[in-house]
Amino acid sequence: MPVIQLREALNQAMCEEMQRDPDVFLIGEEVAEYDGAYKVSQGMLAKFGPMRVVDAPISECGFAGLGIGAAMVGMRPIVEFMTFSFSLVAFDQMVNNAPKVRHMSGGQFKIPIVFRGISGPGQQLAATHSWTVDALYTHVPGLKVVIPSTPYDAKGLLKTAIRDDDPVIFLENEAMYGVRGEVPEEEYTIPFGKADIKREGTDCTVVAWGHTCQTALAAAEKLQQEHGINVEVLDPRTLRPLDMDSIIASVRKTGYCVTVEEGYPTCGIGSEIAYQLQEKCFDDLDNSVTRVAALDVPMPYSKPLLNHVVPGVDRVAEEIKKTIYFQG
Amino acid sequence: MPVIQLREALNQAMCEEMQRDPDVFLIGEEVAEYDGAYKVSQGMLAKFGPMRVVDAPISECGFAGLGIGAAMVGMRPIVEFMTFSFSLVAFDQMVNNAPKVRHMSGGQFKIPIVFRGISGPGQQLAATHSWTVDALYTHVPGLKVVIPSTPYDAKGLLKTAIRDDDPVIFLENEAMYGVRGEVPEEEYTIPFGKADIKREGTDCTVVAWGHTCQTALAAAEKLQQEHGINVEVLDPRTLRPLDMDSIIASVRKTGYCVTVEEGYPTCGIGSEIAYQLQEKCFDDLDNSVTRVAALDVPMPYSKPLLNHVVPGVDRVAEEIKKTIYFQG
Amino acid sequence: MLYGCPGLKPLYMGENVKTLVEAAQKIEPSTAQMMDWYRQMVLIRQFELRSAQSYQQQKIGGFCHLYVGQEAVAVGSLAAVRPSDYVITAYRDHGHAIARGMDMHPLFAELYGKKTGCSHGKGGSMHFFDASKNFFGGHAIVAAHIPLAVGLGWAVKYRKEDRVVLCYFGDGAMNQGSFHEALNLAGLFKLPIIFLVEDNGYGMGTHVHRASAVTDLKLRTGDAYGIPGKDVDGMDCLAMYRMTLSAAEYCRKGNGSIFLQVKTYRYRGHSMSDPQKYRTREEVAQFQEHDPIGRLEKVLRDAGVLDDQKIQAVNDEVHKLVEEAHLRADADPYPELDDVWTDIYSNPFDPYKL
Amino acid sequence: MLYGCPGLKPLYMGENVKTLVEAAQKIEPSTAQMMDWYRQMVLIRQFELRSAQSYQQQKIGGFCHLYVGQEAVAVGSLAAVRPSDYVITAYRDHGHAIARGMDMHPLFAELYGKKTGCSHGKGGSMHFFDASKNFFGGHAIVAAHIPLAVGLGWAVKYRKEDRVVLCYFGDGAMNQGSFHEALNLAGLFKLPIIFLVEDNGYGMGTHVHRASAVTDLKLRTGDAYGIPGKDVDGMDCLAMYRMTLSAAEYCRKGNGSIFLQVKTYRYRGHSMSDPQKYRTREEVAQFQEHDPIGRLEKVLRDAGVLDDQKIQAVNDEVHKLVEEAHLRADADPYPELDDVWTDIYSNPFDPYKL
Ligand SMILES: Cc1ncc(C[n+]2csc(CCOP(=O)(O)OP(=O)(O)O)c2C)c(N)n1
Ligand SMILES: Cc1ncc(C[n+]2csc(CCOP(=O)(O)OP(=O)(O)O)c2C)c(N)n1
Ligand SMILES: [Mg+2]
Ligand SMILES: [Mg+2]
Repeated sequence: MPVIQLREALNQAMCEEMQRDPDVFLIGEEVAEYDGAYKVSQGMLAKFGPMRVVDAPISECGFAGLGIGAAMVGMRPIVEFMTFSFSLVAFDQMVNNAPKVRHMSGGQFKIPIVFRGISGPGQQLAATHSWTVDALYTHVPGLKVVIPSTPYDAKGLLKTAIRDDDPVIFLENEAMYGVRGEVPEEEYTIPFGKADIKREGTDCTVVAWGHTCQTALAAAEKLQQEHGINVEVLDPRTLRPLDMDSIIASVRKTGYCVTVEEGYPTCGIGSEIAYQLQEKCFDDLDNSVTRVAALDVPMPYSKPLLNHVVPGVDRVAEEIKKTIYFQG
Repeated sequence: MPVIQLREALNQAMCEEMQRDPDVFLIGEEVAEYDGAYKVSQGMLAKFGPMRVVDAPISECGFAGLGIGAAMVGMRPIVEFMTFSFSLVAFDQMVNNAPKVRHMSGGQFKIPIVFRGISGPGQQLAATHSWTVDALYTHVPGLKVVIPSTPYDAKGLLKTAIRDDDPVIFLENEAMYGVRGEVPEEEYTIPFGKADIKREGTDCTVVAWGHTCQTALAAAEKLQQEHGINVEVLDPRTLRPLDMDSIIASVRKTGYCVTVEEGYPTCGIGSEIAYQLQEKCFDDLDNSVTRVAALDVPMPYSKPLLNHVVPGVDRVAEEIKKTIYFQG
Repeated sequence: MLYGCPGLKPLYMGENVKTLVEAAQKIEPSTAQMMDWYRQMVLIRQFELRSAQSYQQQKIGGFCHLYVGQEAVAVGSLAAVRPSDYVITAYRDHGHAIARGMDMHPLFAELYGKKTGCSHGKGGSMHFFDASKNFFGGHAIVAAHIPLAVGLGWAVKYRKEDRVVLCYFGDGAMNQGSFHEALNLAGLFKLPIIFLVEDNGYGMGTHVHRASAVTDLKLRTGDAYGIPGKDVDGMDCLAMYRMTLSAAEYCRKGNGSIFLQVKTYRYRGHSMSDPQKYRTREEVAQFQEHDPIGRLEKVLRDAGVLDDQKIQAVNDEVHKLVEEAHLRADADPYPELDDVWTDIYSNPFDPYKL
Repeated sequence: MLYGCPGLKPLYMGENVKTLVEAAQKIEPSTAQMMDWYRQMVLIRQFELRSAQSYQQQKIGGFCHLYVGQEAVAVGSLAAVRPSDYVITAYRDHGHAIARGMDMHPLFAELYGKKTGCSHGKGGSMHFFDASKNFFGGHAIVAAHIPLAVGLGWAVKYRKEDRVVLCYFGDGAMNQGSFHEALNLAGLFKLPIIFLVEDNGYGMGTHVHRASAVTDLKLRTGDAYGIPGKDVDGMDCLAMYRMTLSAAEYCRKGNGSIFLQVKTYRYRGHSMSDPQKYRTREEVAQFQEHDPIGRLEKVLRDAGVLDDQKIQAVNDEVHKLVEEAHLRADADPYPELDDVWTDIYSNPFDPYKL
């Protein structure tokens, strides 16, 4: 099977879907002539021309709304945000128009649109540019939230997102665009709401998605080698819908759960998973659920501070040990 | 002690602080000549003139930013949103500039600003106009989030908010403006981060704030009368900071906890409280924490549907009974 | 081509607009057409008066923004576009929905929150929609629908279709950032959109001159976005028809977007709960002298096709229809409680699967 | 009065602006002043070249937007305002910070994420601030600082102070909604603000003509907001000084806001990580022929106050200062890890209380 970068997997997904369906187009800042700020849309302008790969002015509210309006008449826009930090200037379009026009019209209009781009702390971009928007958008009924952690998942999930008839928030991560992995040549898609066990284990369930999935896997390896602790890493892959059945099944097996995210902890995804676990399998938990998240502060620029705020391998490993009462 | 409407309590707080401090001013849509869309600023234009009670165009992003900029040079703006649903078009100003300018400048600038207005389902305003923004803003470090449930609290908390040197999100509720209560004539303020037990009880802790505090109290009365169940209703009064110590103390006493909110459940305030409870007093809980919230859907217009989505007295009472394993 | 050309003499300074206006004057609708407009305006007004009653009777919840006084704007402009064209507006949408040809029953049913409502009772007064009529709502967040209009225009250009988009909004909406971003995109991509501001003088209780740095709104889009602005008397149904028809021509010819400043006036409060302290009875009375229905009535009388008797007949017929629609809607059932889970996702998952 | 007057002939069509421009031509700075500008521009350029090196050496993280080529804009305009005036800009802020008089050491320290940085290492390149110099940053979300400038202007008017606000932003920023809302508020409330667009032709890789429906940006604020627009050659420090000085006069006199379209050019990429495929070497070379430093150099040579030797001396002196500041900053300590909890709340609560 060919091994490609996650960036290329996304590019393939968009190109294949655009070839398949003339209603699909890509719009965003620098996606066309610049080939994408992070080169995800490399070569697409040449392939599809300026009506289907469209450079937009710095008007997130305008072009997000443009996408939603076009979706109302059956087009299938892919709207790229250079980062989802910039989706906050278009927030009303994201949380009111995209997820609610269908509802307010009594189901007369579907909104088949994908908003995609980077989410996460990134490389020392300071407080306003470092948003992890997982919780902000997962909070909102009417949206679907997708976040891949491998090139294989990235391609399969993005194709599903483009074909889905509902608004999808598709979260990528700068640090992962270069990650390589096997991606089959033949066509495939990945359904929403199906978690994937990225590492089998028996001692503790770690729920992690997107970039933190890598952190969790590294922590699992470390614990395996250093202490023979056998961690299960579960990647929900979509946060709305969220595959609680799989999470619960895993926790029933291990008795422990740690969640890992890079966003603010308060009212985060970890809080939600913890709530549902204590509600649905209170008696299967041998300890409380541990939420590992960014420290509850704006993201600082200075590198040592940033690395202290964002959960790393060591912190995750420590929290797992504490959670399973590991002595040593 | 004089008995006044919550609306008047807010008006008194603003007027007293504006008399005390010439740097305080009020800006928002229809706050001046119209006397406020909900008459909270009634008479203030006449008292303070058009430079201190300012009608703004329909430019939430613009006048929210105006407030933040003015705060950077020591003014103390009160920015009224007709409803916080409209703060979403100014979201970037709310979650990036207001809470982060201080941080990104290394503490050189304080942002003493109050954003206030209605939050909550309201009266059949449909999906975009019915936002409960508690969780959206509590999620963000750098902000403080305040939500009164009585005229007494409203005045004391708003005065504290206006004097506070940090950005404060002050959440009001349309259905509560007319609520009457005792408010002393003499000056007083209420500190942030101190919960208030609105009803003493032994059988179950119900955490509720703002409008749902009334719902919870009504449910408590109902359960007392119908079944002799003795519910404790705890009002945190501020969601950031959140007085977990008081919540934990109450839960240690009752062994059970139910949270009540009108916002979307996913990644809501209830999830957060549940997370912290199971983390900090796992062994004191005789059952899992129950989160009562709006159903996870956009707010419908039709009255019977709306009443089904928003948690009412009966639903809260039922959930309390289930939580404490009440048979009968 | 996709982008506006730098260096080129901006389009809005060219000939197109002059010819546009001249063309407008020449358009002569038949008296039959005008009779139809007259009836539509009467129908809208009676619909609104019935709505006002129903609101007082608490059959209607939430905000209810009446269109009384502005009828000529929706009727005249919508008479000038085709069923295949796209129409979108804000929350003051009763008149547009009716002029676009929606039946009154599903509208009343929507106001009453009934399952038979045009939006299944999910949207209410501010959210009338009808996909079959290319009527895209009904939007309650001020100006947030203007970027959607740009998306509709984009789809038309993308698919090389012969359609125009007619986008209505109020004078107050022009101070929202989304208005700016939308018009720049429309000007940049040369999209076939008629941006029509219903300048009724007030955004809620705030007069234009207290909200907008420039009060002659037609000036605001030319130099800023390369979108020519023209003004129209919104109390004159014929003028509305003429200008909109030639504006639509202008757009269909591929000239890009155009902006119409329509001077109009609302007789009622901003919404049903508006004490209206911000204006005098005299001011309202002044505008009522130019009542759009009265004006068209005169034209038709002069043309000899309308007299007291006919007027009475039209009013009686319309009144009957309004009452029937209202009574039917009033008797209709509310949605089932389980309906709260529907109309949210097209590809639903639990708990949205019923 | 608070609001712009309806009916009145809009201010921006009146005399003020003509006299403004005439006045501008008459202003004659001393050669001493100009020598100081020259030195400042050299200093900014060397600061940026050193920053570029440090970025390659990975002493600097995140985005780093260099000001090389645009020096005359910050230096000329900031020379024309007073220390008591308020200054705010976007993320390409190194030049403004230096021209505003900030020392280089805390700037390098900020770039290197050190505790001694002007923002304690919390902000980085895009977030230079100095309250003591009335320098309000340094803002990274495009156009989001423009409403803040309106707030500064509001405070000045509210307190009846003799200050003006100087607000910089890029050509790309003018397509954001916040620009529109801010300028309407400034025009409506007549606030003393100079809105200065540094039109360097590109927003990242997108040329103005592919982003803005109207490319002659000075036209975009007159009819739309009643804020007169003038253009200035941003490669000419003297022209920048003259126009800004008279613009400030205009604002101080209570005329409201003014808009300056400053034509300039950035020699380097948008940020350090920009392949610059969107423009040719030739294009860059063309603009470099009008290099702002070279141009002022010529003026000063002709005035007989500058020669090869003096130029060398200035460069040597500046180079020494830059190296010293860089070395000191490089040697400075990083913040302690506990500092992540500070600078967030003025009245902190746990866990922000240390
Ligand atoms: C973003 C936003 N801010 C405020 C409101 C509240 N609001 C509803 S209508 C209205 C006035 C709009 O005036 P205008 O655009 O002139 O339309 P009109 O009501 O006159 O038809 C306001 C302030 C809103 N719905 N959305
Ligand atoms: C709201 C928002 N959208 C996108 C970006 C990413 N971005 C940073 S700078 C920039 C280009 C800005 O161009 P311009 O305003 O002309 O300023 P210049 O860089 O030329 O000085 C973009 C798109 C951002 N920071 N904020
Ligand atoms: Mg209006
Ligand atoms: Mg630029």
